[in-house]
Amino acid sequence: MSVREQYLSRYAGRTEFVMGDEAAALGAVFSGCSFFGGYPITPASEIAEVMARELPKVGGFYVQFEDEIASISGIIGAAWSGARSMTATSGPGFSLMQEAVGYAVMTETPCVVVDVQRSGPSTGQATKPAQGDIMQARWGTHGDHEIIAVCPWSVQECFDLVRDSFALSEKYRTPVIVLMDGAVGHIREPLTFPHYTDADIATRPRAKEGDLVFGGTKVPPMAQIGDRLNVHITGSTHKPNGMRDVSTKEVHEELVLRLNDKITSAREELTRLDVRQMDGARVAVVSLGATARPALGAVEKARDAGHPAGFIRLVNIWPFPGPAITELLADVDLVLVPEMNLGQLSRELERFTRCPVHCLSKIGGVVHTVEEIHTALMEQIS
Amino acid sequence: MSVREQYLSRYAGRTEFVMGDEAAALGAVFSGCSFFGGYPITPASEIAEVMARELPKVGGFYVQFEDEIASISGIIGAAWSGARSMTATSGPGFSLMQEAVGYAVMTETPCVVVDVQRSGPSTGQATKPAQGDIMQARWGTHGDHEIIAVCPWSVQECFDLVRDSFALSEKYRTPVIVLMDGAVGHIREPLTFPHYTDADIATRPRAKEGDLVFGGTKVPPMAQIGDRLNVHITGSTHKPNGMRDVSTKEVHEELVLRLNDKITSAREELTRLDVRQMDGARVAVVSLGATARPALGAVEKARDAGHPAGFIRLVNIWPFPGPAITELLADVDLVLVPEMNLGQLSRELERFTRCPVHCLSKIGGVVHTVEEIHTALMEQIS
Amino acid sequence: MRHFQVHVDPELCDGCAVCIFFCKPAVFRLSPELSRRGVFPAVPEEPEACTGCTLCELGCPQLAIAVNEGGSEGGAS
Amino acid sequence: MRHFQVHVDPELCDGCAVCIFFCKPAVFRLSPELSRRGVFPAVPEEPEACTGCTLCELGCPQLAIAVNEGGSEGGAS
Amino acid sequence: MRATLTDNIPAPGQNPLRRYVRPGILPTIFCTGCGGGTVLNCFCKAVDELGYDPHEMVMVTGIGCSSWIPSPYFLADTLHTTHGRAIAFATGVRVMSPKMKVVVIAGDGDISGIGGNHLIHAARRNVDLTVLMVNNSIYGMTGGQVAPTTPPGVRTTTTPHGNVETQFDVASLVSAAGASYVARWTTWHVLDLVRSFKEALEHTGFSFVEVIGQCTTSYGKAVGKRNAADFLADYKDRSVRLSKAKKMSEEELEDKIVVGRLKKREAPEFCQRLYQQVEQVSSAALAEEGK
Amino acid sequence: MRATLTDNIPAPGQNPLRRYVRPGILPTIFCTGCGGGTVLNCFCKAVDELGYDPHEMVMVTGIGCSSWIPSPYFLADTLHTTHGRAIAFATGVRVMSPKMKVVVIAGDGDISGIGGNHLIHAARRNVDLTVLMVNNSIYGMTGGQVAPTTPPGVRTTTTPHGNVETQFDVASLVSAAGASYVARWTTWHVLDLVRSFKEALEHTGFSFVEVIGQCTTSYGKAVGKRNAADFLADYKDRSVRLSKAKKMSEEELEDKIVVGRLKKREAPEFCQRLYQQVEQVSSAALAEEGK
Amino acid sequence: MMSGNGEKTVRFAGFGGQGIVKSGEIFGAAAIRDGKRALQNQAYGSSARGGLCTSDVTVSDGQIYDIEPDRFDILMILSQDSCDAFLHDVKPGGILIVEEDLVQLPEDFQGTVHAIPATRIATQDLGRRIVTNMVVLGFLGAISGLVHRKSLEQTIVENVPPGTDILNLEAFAEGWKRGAG
Amino acid sequence: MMSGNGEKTVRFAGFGGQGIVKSGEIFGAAAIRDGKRALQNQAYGSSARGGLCTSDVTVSDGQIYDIEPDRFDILMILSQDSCDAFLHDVKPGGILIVEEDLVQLPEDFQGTVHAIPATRIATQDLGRRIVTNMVVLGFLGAISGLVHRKSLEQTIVENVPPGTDILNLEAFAEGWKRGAG
Ligand SMILES: Cc1ncc(C[n+]2csc(CCOP(=O)(O)OP(=O)(O)O)c2C)c(N)n1
Ligand SMILES: Cc1ncc(C[n+]2csc(CCOP(=O)(O)OP(=O)(O)O)c2C)c(N)n1
Ligand code: SF4
Ligand code: SF4
Ligand code: SF4
Ligand code: SF4
Ligand code: SF4
Ligand code: SF4
Ligand SMILES: [Mg+2]
Ligand SMILES: [Mg+2]
Repeated sequence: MSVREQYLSRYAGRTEFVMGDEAAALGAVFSGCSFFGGYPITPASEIAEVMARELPKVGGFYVQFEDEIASISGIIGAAWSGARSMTATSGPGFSLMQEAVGYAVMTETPCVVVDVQRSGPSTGQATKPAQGDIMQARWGTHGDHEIIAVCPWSVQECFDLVRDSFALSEKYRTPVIVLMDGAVGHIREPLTFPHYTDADIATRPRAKEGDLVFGGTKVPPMAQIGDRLNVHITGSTHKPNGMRDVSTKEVHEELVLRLNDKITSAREELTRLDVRQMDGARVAVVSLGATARPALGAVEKARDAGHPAGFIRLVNIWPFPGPAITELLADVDLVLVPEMNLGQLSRELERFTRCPVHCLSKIGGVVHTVEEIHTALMEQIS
Repeated sequence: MSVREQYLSRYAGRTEFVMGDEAAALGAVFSGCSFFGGYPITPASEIAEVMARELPKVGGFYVQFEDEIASISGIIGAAWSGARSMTATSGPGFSLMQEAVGYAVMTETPCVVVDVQRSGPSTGQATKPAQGDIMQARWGTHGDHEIIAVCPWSVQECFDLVRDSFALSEKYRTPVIVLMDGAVGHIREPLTFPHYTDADIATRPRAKEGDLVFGGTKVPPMAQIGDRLNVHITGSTHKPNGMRDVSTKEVHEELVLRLNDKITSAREELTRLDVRQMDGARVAVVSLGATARPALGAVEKARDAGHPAGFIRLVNIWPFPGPAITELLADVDLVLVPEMNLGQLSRELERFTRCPVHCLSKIGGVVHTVEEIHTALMEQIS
Repeated sequence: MRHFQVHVDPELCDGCAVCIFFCKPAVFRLSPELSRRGVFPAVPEEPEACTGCTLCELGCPQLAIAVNEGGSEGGAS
Repeated sequence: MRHFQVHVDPELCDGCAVCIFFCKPAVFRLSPELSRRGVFPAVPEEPEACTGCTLCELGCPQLAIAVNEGGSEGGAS
Repeated sequence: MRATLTDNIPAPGQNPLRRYVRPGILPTIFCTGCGGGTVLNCFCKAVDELGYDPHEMVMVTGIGCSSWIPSPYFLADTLHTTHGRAIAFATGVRVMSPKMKVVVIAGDGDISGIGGNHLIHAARRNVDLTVLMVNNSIYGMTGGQVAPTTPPGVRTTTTPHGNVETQFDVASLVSAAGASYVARWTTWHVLDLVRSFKEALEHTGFSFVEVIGQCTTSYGKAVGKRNAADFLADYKDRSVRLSKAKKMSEEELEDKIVVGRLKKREAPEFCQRLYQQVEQVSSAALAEEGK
Repeated sequence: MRATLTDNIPAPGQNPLRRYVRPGILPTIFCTGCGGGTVLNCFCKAVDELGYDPHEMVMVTGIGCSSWIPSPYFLADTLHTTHGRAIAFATGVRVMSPKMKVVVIAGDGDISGIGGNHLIHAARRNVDLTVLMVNNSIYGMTGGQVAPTTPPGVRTTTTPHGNVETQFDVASLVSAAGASYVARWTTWHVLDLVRSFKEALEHTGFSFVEVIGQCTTSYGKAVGKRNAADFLADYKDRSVRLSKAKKMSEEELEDKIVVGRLKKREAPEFCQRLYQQVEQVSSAALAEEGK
Repeated sequence: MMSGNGEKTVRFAGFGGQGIVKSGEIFGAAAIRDGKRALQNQAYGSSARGGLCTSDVTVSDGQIYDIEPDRFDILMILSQDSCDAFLHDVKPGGILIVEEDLVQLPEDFQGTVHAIPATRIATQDLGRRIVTNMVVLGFLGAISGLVHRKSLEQTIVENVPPGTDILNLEAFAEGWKRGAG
Repeated sequence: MMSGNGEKTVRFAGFGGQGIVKSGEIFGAAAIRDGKRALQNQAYGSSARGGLCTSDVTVSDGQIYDIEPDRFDILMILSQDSCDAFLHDVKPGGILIVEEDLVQLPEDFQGTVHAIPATRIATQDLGRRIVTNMVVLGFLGAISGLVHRKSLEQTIVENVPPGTDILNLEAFAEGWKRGAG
């Protein structure tokens, strides 16, 4: 048994009362993360702190960089040296990381970026939660690109989705954003540790001599530094063999279309919805992250009273699970979208349903209560 | 006559054969820009170069900073010292500037940020034009915010829209993005200089003793450094008097809603569409920037042959002139959107029309030809 | 010998004891009474020992101290 | 005295004249003939003067030069 | 928010320097015994002794506890910026506000961590800024993570097994980058701080004062110091004045804090040169028009 | 893209160092006489003399002409990153690739301009990287804008009226930041370059070589130099070896280029300490489990 | 609402440095140990400094939907500021606990109040101000009966720095005694 | 297309350093001086370095819609690479001009070609390689008749560094002579 496995076996099956941030970090340790690039920021600092404490125990490396740009740069470098690597930040840091996120997309570097969203814009309410970076996660870097992003709603899911994010990032060779919100990141709940072994560590398709590392197939196999393949990695437009060609329209087209296509064509596979009470529902409450907790409470309460309310939670936000949602909402009269921003989820949702989308926006750093959502729901139902 | 006016009078009425970048820079000089923070990047470097050459002639200051983050930080500082200030960059630099763009929004700092879009993502095709940062301009920074952005289509308009951007930034106390594309930035065309005097310089509402500088009215008057008003400027959530309050939901709500509202409520006023041949049009070609040039050629050609084609060009892209476009498209059967990206304009457009939106996407750094758009147009018409 | 008044503003003092560290002649001590702010504030117990060096005044993180020359001897605020 | 062969690869040379600057015994000159690449390439006109210092070989920005000891004297490539 | 100095007169028995503090805002929200308050105090004193009008000063800060020293406390125009960028903002302010004293106060993490690039470039340009870096050896505000100034071995929240990095000597770095005034003191050296702040404010060019100060909460936890006195005693103990330090060996200086004015020289200042050039170019342009 | 050294043998009459160059890729696209090619050449020579296997090397670069020196030319794993961030990427690579030589080659603007913060922090940590900064005093690739390394007075495209800034002495800065090997040479000093590259590669810790090299196009235009020879003559003229420079006054050194090995000392290296700590912590954890 | 699950909401409110967050964490973990569900949440202004600080715990037998409850079954008020801010957030019939030296209730306040000089006990009786929160926890435990004493004690031992468990348990016991007494 | 406006497209193609962009710029500005409309555009790989480089000018009496024309009425080919890339982009009946020392046309190439050893003329006859593009401009001016000689000459004077106008005009004249001859 490796050091890692011995460490894991100690936790397996145990339940602890921990923060969402902590769970995200432990999820990374369990999933074979071997390099974490950190820079402190509320409300994500605890992720770095737990990584710094736990990672060395399983032989992994925590490096605190001089700023967020360096952190994400460092994890991309580490990924090319074979690491499953991660960084975690919040809005201001996530803004700074945008150039490098684009670089990771363009170079097809698997890595996980956690954004524990706080109330913005700018420094805003640094210690208060929000869900205001949904669109930024999709569009924050320049140029056309697609991204994978997931949104946990509980401490347990912080753990689980970080694991899944590593798997997705390796499978699709792309950065994956874990869009937590400050609320989920900072609550404590019971976390039950799974039974993992080294075999559960996500592995990447690996290039052999003669393989194309940047084209040829939808997700090409990855060459690592030290593989003696003279891999050439660049954020400039490049040919399937990795060599720069910044002048040929077709080369750029092929590359960028493939990068987008590998994500969008996997939309169905990437779609993860938590659907409850949708049978016969006339009003659907659609939400994600922390907000989905009181949303579910409100729906249950309405159902208990015999009202036709339904619940859809987006576990993944990008690529947007539009087609699946369209189908789910086919027979619904109205959609209620509680969210901790000015309508980012509902805006995207509107593109995929014909029925009216009512956004129950709440900003200022406070999570909706069951009561609030229930009241809005009952208003809509009646 | 001031140094500036004497300088201006020399050019007034003259026509010169210059680049779009150069025109944007001269537009700034003419509009009273007094501080430019630069950092070189293709295809925006020429803006910095012309500013460095011309600004001192009218008593203004060019400072080349150590990076783009410093450039935009510097111009925000300069703005609070009374400058009309500007910076110019392209995708990678624009990504780096996102944190500070949010700061400018939150602190209601008038300033102009030019993004001469090149082919991304990442370093991409550094010398090739694109229109891939449209959504980034809207969503690039974290947290809920609104932005003003304009898109010139000719050398002359590079000049004119920079002037307008200064006026808008002062009027609404907000950063304004000039979303050029590398094509418009790097073509040379005749530019005719207007007759300006110092009276044409946009001025900002100025706070007097006792005025609230960060609230009270939709666009509060601005206090400047040195005004003896102890102005307190912060990107944290603040009260109308500028003092930080990061815990009170209502303070955040009031601030952020006002910041958004001051832009969205001016949507109509900010709407600038270039509408041609729309009478009786069945197919509308909607476009912006360089692409609108061949688009107009294609529409004219179709009209010459008697086909019911129409032309709409978005001079401003954000806040999106949705309602006006909805109206214009009311009787149209189909919309054709040529754009140099994977469908960013068409995506937004879909939200405002019921008729099918057909995106004629072109990436790889090459501008559409009249022929291409005409062919697509004729396919749709028949 | 010069005389000094030593004032501590109890609204500001948070009992950090920096003044005690700075004061050679040991003018201050912390009050054993918890203030409403939840601290044990400094009190200038032996103001007459004060040499007027102003170190406490400058060092106090809350600008809670004022040392003035002359005036009445019982300088406690 | 040692002999050296001096080769210039005309496919690579872009006539920058760095080799000329480095070469004390003035082995090189630029050809008066425009090459297809549009340059006037260096030619080792007096290879027999070469001392084998290798400065040209190391300094050439195009790695166009090879200096080898021995062999035939007419070292032009 | 206007409060002039004339209507902000402290009551009798209150510290007279409170006239430099925004009214009604004390006590500060710093933790008990935090060195930040001492820096505020000494800074007010320096301004007072220089007789400056705070309305001709502008305070530029970053993000962190130390950035709160001037903002909201010091009663002047205040630009509270983003994390690490204060010096870049301040450069724009300085160029466009030739009559204002531009002062940057922020923490070690802010200025020498994320903001290191702006620091060295402003120093290189010798921009006329007064930069006070409060070095508490830690990221204080975020709860005690390792900073570039944390000594090796220290167990912070992100170096729970001990810091493997070497700490910066920021003053030397800034000096090598081109700053023309550089000093280092601790919060134990209150009189020296006042003098040094005055020198820095009066100096034309990039002046940098590193103030080693206690973070009683976050750094205290990391190094087992329980209150301000623990820190002050340590500073007192370990400080060596420059003149004396010069005579000591590297080993003797190990773990010592060398305090004093480390550098002061006249050097061409950025804004002056810029103003001069603009003046020349614009008059030349004017003359050109005249032809 | 695989090409092993064994199947990349230059033809007779070709420079034997071409085995270190990606096949079929020469001539470089550098402008005629650009110093970048000379750096490539000397670097290949150093690798050759050390007998390194390039497959155990990884080249990390930024954005700029000088970043093209290894990428695409040098035949090894190559990570061509974003502008200014090469050293940060390289740190991640270095930690996770303990058996590889990690080499960063990039320009002055990239490394000391936008990338300055990563430079000083990697130097502080003494990360085992070999950083070759090609200093051509200009932003070359973008067409000749002023760089932090451009001397005062020079008229670049963004200082058409003359540069009002002071240039960096990057080698001194990096030294103050904590680098353990620092050298400076010019493209005129080809033999010294080879030796210095070898020393830097062999040194454990942060090693930094500043190579002053000609940008014939952009910087040539700025300073009126028309070709490589103009630059080389100037370098030859102005260079002073460290040993000699030590005996010269500040005035005498004005405008001189001090070349030589400026610093070399043994100092704890970051990765070694990190590996050691992780080793200790993980064995302790293992022992803990055993209980 | 949801009271069918026996759901109880508890708020600890005071200023930074009083160990507010830790109290909630221990209380929640102890509830888990009792086999209940629990969710803990906190709020503070700036990360490290003084100022208003709250730590809320919801304990329930069923699923917990509210992440940020706004009414409380049990409210512990440990500073004047938090008294001013939250006094009225206690549910009718709920339990109100105050730190008697630091909190002055409004004159017109109606309702039962449990008061304890926790800081004084910690500082003077036990000699370490830092254990104030343990005194509070003991007091709360005894009064509320929500969580077993054993569970609280075990959780405390797991959550305090090694070597300080005895002191902390002493403080807890003292608080419990006052609450039970 | 749009030929009703007498629209003509011209491409200068070669490598960086041949003054390609400047040629287009001068040609366009001269057309403006003639009272026409003009648009100039360029393309290159990396900003400062060698490699393929083009500069296109569209001259018209009406509005110009195409920013990046892809077929040319006049094509100037100044390097082998650009010959390989663009040779077939000349319109039927268009004018093809090549730098005869640097360009080897394919054996099977059909069509009229105007050849000039511009680099050689500049280097050997005029002693300054840098004026190669002026030789080309003169040659083009004479052959195409698109823009008045006077306009070109005036524009050249305005666009070259002070003190170099005579040399540049000489080069231009030499090119014109060869084109007219
Ligand atoms: C871009 C960005 N990254 C991170 C943060 C989080 N943050 C706030 S304060 C701070 C550090 C403060 O440390 P320092 O500058 O040393 O000041 P101190 O609190 O110690 O006085 C950090 C990392 C932020 N606000 N913005
Ligand atoms: C974030 C970002 N900003 C700006 C640029 C544009 N850019 C490309 S290369 C370069 C400068 C290169 O200068 P230097 O590093 O000195 O290298 P050189 O070309 O002189 O060798 C710049 C500013 C970029 N690619 N990315
Ligand atoms: S230094 Fe000031 S705040 Fe601290 S105990 Fe003394 S008077 Fe109180
Ligand atoms: S002025 Fe000096 S002597 Fe007097 S109380 Fe203060 S520290 Fe003590
Ligand atoms: S140095 Fe090399 S490229 Fe330059 S002229 Fe000599 S052989 Fe040719
Ligand atoms: S090796 Fe030396 S002597 Fe021989 S050709 Fe080269 S530079 Fe000249
Ligand atoms: S956390 Fe540290 S630096 Fe911040 S206020 Fe508290 S003691 Fe001061
Ligand atoms: S622009 Fe300068 S640095 Fe770049 S390749 Fe040309 S000569 Fe070299
Ligand atoms: Mg600090
Ligand atoms: Mg350079």
